[in-house]
Amino acid sequence: MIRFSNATFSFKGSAGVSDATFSVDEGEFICIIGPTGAGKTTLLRMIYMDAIPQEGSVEVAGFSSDKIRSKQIALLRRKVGMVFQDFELLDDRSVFENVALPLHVIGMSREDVHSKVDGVLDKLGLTEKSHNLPHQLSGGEQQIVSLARAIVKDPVVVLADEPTGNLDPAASFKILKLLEAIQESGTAVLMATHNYNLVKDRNYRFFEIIKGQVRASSG
Amino acid sequence: MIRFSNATFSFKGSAGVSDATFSVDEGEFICIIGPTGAGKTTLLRMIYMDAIPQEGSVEVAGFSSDKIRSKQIALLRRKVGMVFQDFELLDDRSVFENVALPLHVIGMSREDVHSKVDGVLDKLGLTEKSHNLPHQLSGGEQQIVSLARAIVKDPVVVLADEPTGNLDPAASFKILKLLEAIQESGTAVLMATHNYNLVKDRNYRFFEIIKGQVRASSG
Amino acid sequence: MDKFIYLLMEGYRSLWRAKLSTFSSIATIGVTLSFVGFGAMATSNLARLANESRTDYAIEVFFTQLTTDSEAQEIMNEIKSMDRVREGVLITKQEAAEIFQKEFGENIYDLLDDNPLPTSCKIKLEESGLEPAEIEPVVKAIEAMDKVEKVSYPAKAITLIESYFQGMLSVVALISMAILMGTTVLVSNTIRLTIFSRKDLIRILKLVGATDRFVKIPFIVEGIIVGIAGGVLSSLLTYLFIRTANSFLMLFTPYQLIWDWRVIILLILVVALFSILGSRKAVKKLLT
Amino acid sequence: MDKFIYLLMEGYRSLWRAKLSTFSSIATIGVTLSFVGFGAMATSNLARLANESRTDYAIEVFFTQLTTDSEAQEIMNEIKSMDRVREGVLITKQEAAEIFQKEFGENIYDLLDDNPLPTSCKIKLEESGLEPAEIEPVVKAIEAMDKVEKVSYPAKAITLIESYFQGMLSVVALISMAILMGTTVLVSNTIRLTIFSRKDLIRILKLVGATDRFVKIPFIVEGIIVGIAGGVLSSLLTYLFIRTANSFLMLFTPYQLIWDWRVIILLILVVALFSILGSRKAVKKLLT
Ligand SMILES: Nc1ncnc2c1ncn2[C@@H]1O[C@H](COP(=O)(O)OP(=O)(O)OP(=O)(O)O)[C@@H](O)[C@H]1O
Ligand SMILES: Nc1ncnc2c1ncn2[C@@H]1O[C@H](COP(=O)(O)OP(=O)(O)OP(=O)(O)O)[C@@H](O)[C@H]1O
Ligand SMILES: [Mg+2]
Ligand SMILES: [Mg+2]
Repeated sequence: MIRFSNATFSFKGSAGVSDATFSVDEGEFICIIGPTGAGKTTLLRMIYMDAIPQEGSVEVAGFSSDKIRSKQIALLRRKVGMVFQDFELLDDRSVFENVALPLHVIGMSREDVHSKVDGVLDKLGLTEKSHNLPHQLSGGEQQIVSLARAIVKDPVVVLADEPTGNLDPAASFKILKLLEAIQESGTAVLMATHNYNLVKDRNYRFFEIIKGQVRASSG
Repeated sequence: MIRFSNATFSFKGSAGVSDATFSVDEGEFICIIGPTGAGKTTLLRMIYMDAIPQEGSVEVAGFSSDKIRSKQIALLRRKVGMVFQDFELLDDRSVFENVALPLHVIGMSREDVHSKVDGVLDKLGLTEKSHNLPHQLSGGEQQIVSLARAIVKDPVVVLADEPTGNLDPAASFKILKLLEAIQESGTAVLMATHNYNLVKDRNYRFFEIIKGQVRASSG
Repeated sequence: MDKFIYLLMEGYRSLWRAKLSTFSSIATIGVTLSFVGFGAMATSNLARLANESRTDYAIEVFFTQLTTDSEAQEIMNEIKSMDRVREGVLITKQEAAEIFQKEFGENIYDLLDDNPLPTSCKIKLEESGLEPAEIEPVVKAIEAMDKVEKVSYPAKAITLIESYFQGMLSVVALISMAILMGTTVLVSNTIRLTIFSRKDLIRILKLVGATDRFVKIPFIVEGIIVGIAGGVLSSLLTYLFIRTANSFLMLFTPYQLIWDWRVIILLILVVALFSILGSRKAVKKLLT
Repeated sequence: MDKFIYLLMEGYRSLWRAKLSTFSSIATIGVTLSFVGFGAMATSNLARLANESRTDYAIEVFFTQLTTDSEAQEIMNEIKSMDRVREGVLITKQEAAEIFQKEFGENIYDLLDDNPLPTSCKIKLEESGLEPAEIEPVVKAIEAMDKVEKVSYPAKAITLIESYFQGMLSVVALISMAILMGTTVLVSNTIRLTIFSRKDLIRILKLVGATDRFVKIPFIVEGIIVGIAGGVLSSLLTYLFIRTANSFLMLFTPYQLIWDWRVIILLILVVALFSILGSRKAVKKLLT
């Protein structure tokens, strides 16, 4: 599903991710932990090919970073659901329209979009807010919208960057269970988090990343 | 310092904050906890007069929400340091310039701005990143920049909305100690957080807010 | 199909969302291009006018003193039947006397018993305008005729008008090009600005897996809508200009600017082209 | 003081940051206002031309047959010394014969032994232009003189030109107003667009305690810079227009458009005013 082979992506003078080698199978749940600025977000960006490695290569769902073209990056991203650390919601569109965006992109019919989006919003408890604009939501609610947009298209991989940073413990746990349910249906989940307490007792595969160095961890 | 008298701010159809009455003295450390969408951010917005209560009143540093005018809101905000949940950094300005903004607003001289900003960036370990633009920082680093901007002007009140949401436990604890040091110098600190584990053992005054209802809590 | 409708809707909605910017674009395009439109109209009219004046000079034929008006009429008819001759007007001795009166304030019969002024006629050559070299043989043929005393025609003036017209054409072309170039920069910048203000949308669309084409189409739809609206506006303004110019000209000359649909169609096509090119260029720049 | 420098710098830097938008604003203002500038120049020139043509008609004085050229000269000098008379040109019998030759293609001495054409002179009235009613007494006075046979002047034409000129003025005023109004909308929209693209900056400045004035000043500085640059650009373009128009006019008439500094200064002032007003209005709207 995902294979990093000596992949390095570094910023001028900064760490990024260096020489990462690992692979992730269908239906695995990976938890990426590490201090601030360690490279967690960069690692996830490499998976959705927003950061093409300067050395080594990354292979995701059959696409290899070595020879991927602009058009194929779009196709890859349709299979990958992403929860961004800063949400990346469109300020001038309602919750419904934000969540519907990935479905319009793949050309789904109006009625299907409606039923799909309504279903996800319902599952995440956002139905009441579906006509709100992002700035009319609390921080935590925005984060859940970002998650809704990631999972609405039934992706084969979910990348969740700090998906519980703005959530209270109960809500965080609910999200965790949701991600686990998605995983059980065969989707790989990669979650970057600082909330070590939340995940430490769970049966995940842990990666620890420190100053760009990725290594497996017992948690 | 801060006094809420039956203050209510509600959104059309949504909760917000209702009928809050409490007061905060100089040098107090208040921790506001509560689930997502409870009204924590709204409460803080009422303190910096971004949300003027529809009923009741809020008094901060001698300014009362009843009769405050546009010009005075600016003066009030110069005394209040705010860490925003979504950071509110200027995308097209470096870390240094973002942190310097409140000092330029009060008309501080160039040299003073430099020494002040350099001092704060140093204390928060951001010196190396001072020329980066916000999108060239990790999520946690952006959050620390937002904090730096809040404290650079030596405010009389610091309002910190989820200041550790993007930080790992060690960094979070460091920030907590920093806020405590600020508090000890006589500044009131109000912090909204979900990270109950981080704060539960500390000697703060706790407010719990649920569906807009604020009440004191033992923590 | 759903996708196509969605994209059309997106283009339309994004226009509506950015009302201010849209209005500004349309106004800018409309106003600047109405100048181009008016310029083009004026040029096409001017060219027509110049062409008319090129063929508007007269060849004057003076007859001998003893030629009667009816003889002169006969000779003129002969001349009129010649190749390349368009029309002829006879000026009888009596008419010449009237011209004299107008010019010198005196009745010639008050001064003299007899009218010494010769009969003459004015000849005009064919509509399309002739090169000076083509006029010579006509003049020679008339001079060779019986009872014709003298033929005068503005040989030098014709050559001058020829060269003036060439100069005029190149000046007009230069001005038009300058305005068009200025307009191009303006239009493409305006559209770039519009797109620039939505770089968030572009980034997020790409993050959720939109192809470049999907991102582009709404902007191109938008460009077309803005372009057509701008084109229509500039046509309206051009029409107003022409009407104003005409009521202005009316004060001085019977000559009126003629509305030319081809110019308007060309104008709208040019605007649409620029708008589409501007959108494409701007999107391309922001997509990488 | 530090604050003031900071605000100036801010205005300048924000211009530089938004190069595209700045360039677009300046270009828009420059281009559209250069049309206004050219229009204003043309109008001021046209007004001058119209005024000249108002006073350019000649009063023709024909002398009796027996008046010699020198006598005529004397009488003309007398006329020239009259009130309201600007200049006079004598047309001797000999010159009249040349005009005859040009008009009729015949030498009058070939036809007759003696030249029957009278001596005449052309009189022009004072520069500023006279009402038809003011001309009558002058004509009456000349007619009353010795050796003057006849005075002719285009009374009807003068009345016509008067009314034409009034009509022309109101048409020109109308066009200018229309262009200026269009420009105002355009300029203020362009600046609003620029400001609109920085609403993040405004929000954050207000959050960290900036007063309205602090937020406004950089935009106003920016408005002034854009305005002055736009004004200078439009002046340059107007200059180019005038040069082109002159080299164009040269082909047809000796008349040339004259560069008028007052128009340019007015232009720049108008642009600056609109820019500042536009900025203020836009900031006001976004500050609440
Ligand atoms: N565009 C960029 N240009 C330069 N440096 C960058 C850029 N983006 C990130 N960095 C740097 O790379 C390092 C890794 O960043 P990354 O965002 O991957 O960290 P992270 O593990 O996600 O941190 P956090 O937990 O705070 O989100 C950081 O030091 C950051 O400053
Ligand atoms: N501008 C707005 N218009 C309408 N409703 C709003 C607006 N802003 C906030 N709300 C609603 O008010 C409630 C309180 O929001 P607030 O941001 O205060 O919550 P919070 O306690 O900060 O939550 P979080 O922990 O998720 O940040 C939420 O239900 C939110 O949806
Ligand atoms: Mg990160
Ligand atoms: Mg909040």
